[in-house]
Amino acid sequence: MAEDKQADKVASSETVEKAAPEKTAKAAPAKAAKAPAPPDPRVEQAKQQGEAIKVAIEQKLGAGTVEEVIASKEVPILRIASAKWREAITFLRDDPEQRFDYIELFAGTDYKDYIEVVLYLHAMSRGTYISVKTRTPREQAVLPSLAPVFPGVNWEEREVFDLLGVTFEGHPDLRRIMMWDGWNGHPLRKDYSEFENMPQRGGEPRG
Amino acid sequence: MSTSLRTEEMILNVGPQHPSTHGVFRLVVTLDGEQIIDADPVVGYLHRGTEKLAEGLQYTQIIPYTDRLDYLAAMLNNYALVHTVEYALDLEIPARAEYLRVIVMELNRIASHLLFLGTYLLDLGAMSPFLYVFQERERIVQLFNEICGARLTYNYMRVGGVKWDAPPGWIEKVRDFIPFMREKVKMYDKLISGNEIFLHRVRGIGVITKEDALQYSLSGINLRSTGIAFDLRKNRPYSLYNQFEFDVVTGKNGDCFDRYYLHLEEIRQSLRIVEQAVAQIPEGPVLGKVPKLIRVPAGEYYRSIEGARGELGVYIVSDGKDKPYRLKLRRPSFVNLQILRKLLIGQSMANLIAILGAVDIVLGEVDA
Amino acid sequence: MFSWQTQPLTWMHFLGMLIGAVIVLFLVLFIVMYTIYFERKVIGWMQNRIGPNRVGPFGLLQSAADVFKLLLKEDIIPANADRPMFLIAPIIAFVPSFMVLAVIPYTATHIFTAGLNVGVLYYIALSSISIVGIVLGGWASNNKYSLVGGLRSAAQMISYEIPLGLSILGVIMLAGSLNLNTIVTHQATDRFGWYIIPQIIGFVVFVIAAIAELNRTPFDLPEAESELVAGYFTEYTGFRFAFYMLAEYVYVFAISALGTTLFLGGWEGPFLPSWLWFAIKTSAFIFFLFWVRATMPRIRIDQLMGFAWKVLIPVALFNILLTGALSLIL
Amino acid sequence: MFGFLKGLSVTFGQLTKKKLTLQYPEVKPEWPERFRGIHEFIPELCIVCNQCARICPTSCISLSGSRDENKKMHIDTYDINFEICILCDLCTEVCPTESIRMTDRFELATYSRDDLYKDMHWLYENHVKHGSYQRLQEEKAKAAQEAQEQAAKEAKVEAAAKSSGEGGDA
Repeated sequence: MAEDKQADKVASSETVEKAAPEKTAKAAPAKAAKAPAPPDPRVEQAKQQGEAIKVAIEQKLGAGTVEEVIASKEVPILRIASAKWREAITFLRDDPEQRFDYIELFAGTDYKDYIEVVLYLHAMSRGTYISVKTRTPREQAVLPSLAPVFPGVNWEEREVFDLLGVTFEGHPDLRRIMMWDGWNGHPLRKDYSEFENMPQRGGEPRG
Repeated sequence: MSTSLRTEEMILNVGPQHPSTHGVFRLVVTLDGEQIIDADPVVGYLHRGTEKLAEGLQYTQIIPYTDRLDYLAAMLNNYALVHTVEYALDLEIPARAEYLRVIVMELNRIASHLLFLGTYLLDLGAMSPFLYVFQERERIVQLFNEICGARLTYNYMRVGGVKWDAPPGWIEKVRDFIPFMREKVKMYDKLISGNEIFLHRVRGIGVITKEDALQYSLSGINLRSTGIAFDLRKNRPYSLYNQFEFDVVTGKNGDCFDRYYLHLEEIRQSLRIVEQAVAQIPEGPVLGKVPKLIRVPAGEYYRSIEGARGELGVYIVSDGKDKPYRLKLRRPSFVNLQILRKLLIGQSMANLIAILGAVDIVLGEVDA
Repeated sequence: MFSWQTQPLTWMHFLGMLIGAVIVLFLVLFIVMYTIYFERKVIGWMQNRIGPNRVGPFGLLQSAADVFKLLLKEDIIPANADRPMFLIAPIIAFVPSFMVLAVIPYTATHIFTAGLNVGVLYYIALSSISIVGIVLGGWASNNKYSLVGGLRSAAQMISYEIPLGLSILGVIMLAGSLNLNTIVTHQATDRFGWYIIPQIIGFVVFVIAAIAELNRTPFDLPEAESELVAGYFTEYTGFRFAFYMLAEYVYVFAISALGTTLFLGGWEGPFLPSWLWFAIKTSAFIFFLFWVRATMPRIRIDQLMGFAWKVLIPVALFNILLTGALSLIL
Repeated sequence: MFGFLKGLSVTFGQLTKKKLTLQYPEVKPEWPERFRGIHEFIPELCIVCNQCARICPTSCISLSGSRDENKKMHIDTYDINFEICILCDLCTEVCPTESIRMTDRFELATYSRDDLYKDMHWLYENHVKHGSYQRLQEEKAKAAQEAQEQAAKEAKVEAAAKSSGEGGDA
């Protein structure tokens, strides 16, 4: 029975893998189109807010910096080109209009086609918060590090590096943080299999 | 012949098995005499891959796993998860359930802060407070045991409400607990806050500036000790917190003493909230109308609550299935611990434990 | 008053002395056993626990069981330790703790007491030898925590010897003698009563310095378990560990006995037999040590050193001046 | 200046307070009704719906059942692996017939890991020694009912005997 369940689980996770890319890939842009159908005032308002920030960013950093503006409930979500990632975050922190000076969340997600890094920024003085994200291809996942701007993302970036395999350029100390150095693969990637990536036993070599 | 004395840096491994690291935490300290010139925190010894596990579990099944993150404040973890799911589903929660949630969450916050007091004083060498705090904590834990059948891993909240209604007489017991706890807080003030040795060890030690606190994304007491009044219960009210009267207490100097004292103060504030909640709690159902299989609509959701150690957030990416596509936990201990290196460098070895203890980490949460 | 010193040394007398020494040894072991029991009970009660109660009635045999356990345990010597030093260090720490007991006047009849004319000096001189044992143990263990603990204890104990000695000077000035027996008899006839009254400053300094000498909370830095795991005896096991423990508790008794003798009138007191008075006063002193331990957090090493040199020594010196001035005037 | 004296007074005040130690192995703690201890399993009630095994977050329950001649499902094996069970209570929550319940037994220490693999019989016996609240309640009610029936039966027999005696007389 236990084996059945195990098999069941593996199967279901495979279906997730198969189903997810189309769905999520669709979901993200589709949401913008879908949302107005029952016009959710929160989403609309958030999007307006997001557009305003987009204008501000692009004024400073040039058109194309913000690739997409969507919203989840009342939170505006801005997708920023990975090349301008650090500049955009620095701008959002330092601009007197924005002053998003506090990082609430730093998360990475593997979407099969690309890896997305999400930030929730909070403006202490105003009490508003937005979400910014950026994408990087799965093979050769590289992003500019935010650690020089926000030292507090140091470990978060290490965690994303460890579990999702995104290399952060300019990070002062990019090492695995949860897994030990001899670990193979990146466990939070959707195609990670604990059977193929049997880890090296024992962790650090003893002196 | 050289006349200068050859000196050598000493590398000291504090942990992973050390009495004061509160679990399996390792700190590689490089010492020049008594001075710390580098400190490298090594975490991950308790990593259980909760986020990975959650991708294969239904939302209800994840709740017991959240119990095991910050095991001193499991009610708050429970709530963080179910709150995010409820937020994603736009669920209405029955009033009684919300009140029960607030009561257990604040009680849990008190229990967690009490344990901080005890362990912090134990780190500093006083052992009696450690045993005293367990007496009050025991009463809270017994209350939890009566309401949900467990003392530590509660698994009490459900999407849409709570699992059990309060047993008969439980609310009265909570009411009786409040004056008892107030007396005890006074006792701690008397026992600890005035002690000269204690003051000398924590005043002006491990000072965090406002700028650092923001840059390092500190939250909870670590942030408030610097004077920034940021408490999600006030700033972004969730649950019923906008209905209760309480203060966001802040520190002045951002030192270890402020952090210690804020714990005491927050116990007082939590008691105020519990008092109001107990007085107002209505009758009614404790579980709203929830589909049998909870499917979160596709999209991404992030909600955070004021955990016992700071901003406790849950980020869910859903593809519309009954299991999260990705679940990220914003663990306050993990984020707060990063500043440790900055606080330690330049300090003397003797301050190490005082600083580490005041950051107030739980390794279950750091490593997830 | 019978005294061994006034008798010629014959074989019979030597035998008597030997038997006396063995009796004192066992007596002290007994006292130490129950000091530990007393400590665990007192601290337990202060923490709303009941303390040891499993072995024997009321747990009275708990310490005996602990000692047996330690004696039966494997004696582990770390591979990288300095073997001969590691082996000898506990003994160096332990032996002086017993030797200092020779000068303590327990009763009105000094049957077990050497009426040494430099009794106070002898006590202070011998008790500092224990430091060597502690430093050696910390060094020889080849463990960083042990080393830090051992060096801390060296710094601490040497620093606190000075205020300890200075605080006693006041008593010596009043009594006019270094002989502990004489000091006790002087207190009985002194117009101020026990020396705790005219020497209250000296007494406070003595208590603080004594706690520091004993490495007990709040001055237990050499073995600060939350920082240094166990300090200088981190690597010790079995009966070598027991030696350190024993030395520590013998010193608890010895310093309490010294404090009683110097400031609380020793065995002196009405109605009750003298040994009982001595026991009561010493127990009160010991109780105070345990009480402090149950309450205080640990002081920091640099503050500890600063406290000795910047506060205690000046205060003790001032006390000497004051004593001198007062004895001139009054 | 003398804050530590206040502290000393606090600790001294505790000396005479009531001591709180629970003499654990001799005195067992009393658990509330909802306490989540080791399960008991009542095979008669089980309908092999598999819900407990499905909801279990750690997959520690394995069970199998078969249909009898009346097409009713019967449980054949039911095992819980207490090495990985986290006593989260989700299995009892979903069980439609309450055939799996939680007792107030909490001691699980064994000398071997194999001993933590508990089968149906062990789980069924679990209540007998350690008393699941509901189970005991049921048994009590059952015993009371039986006693009542017994008494009723005896009364009947007596009455019958009486009447037969009377009949005999007549």
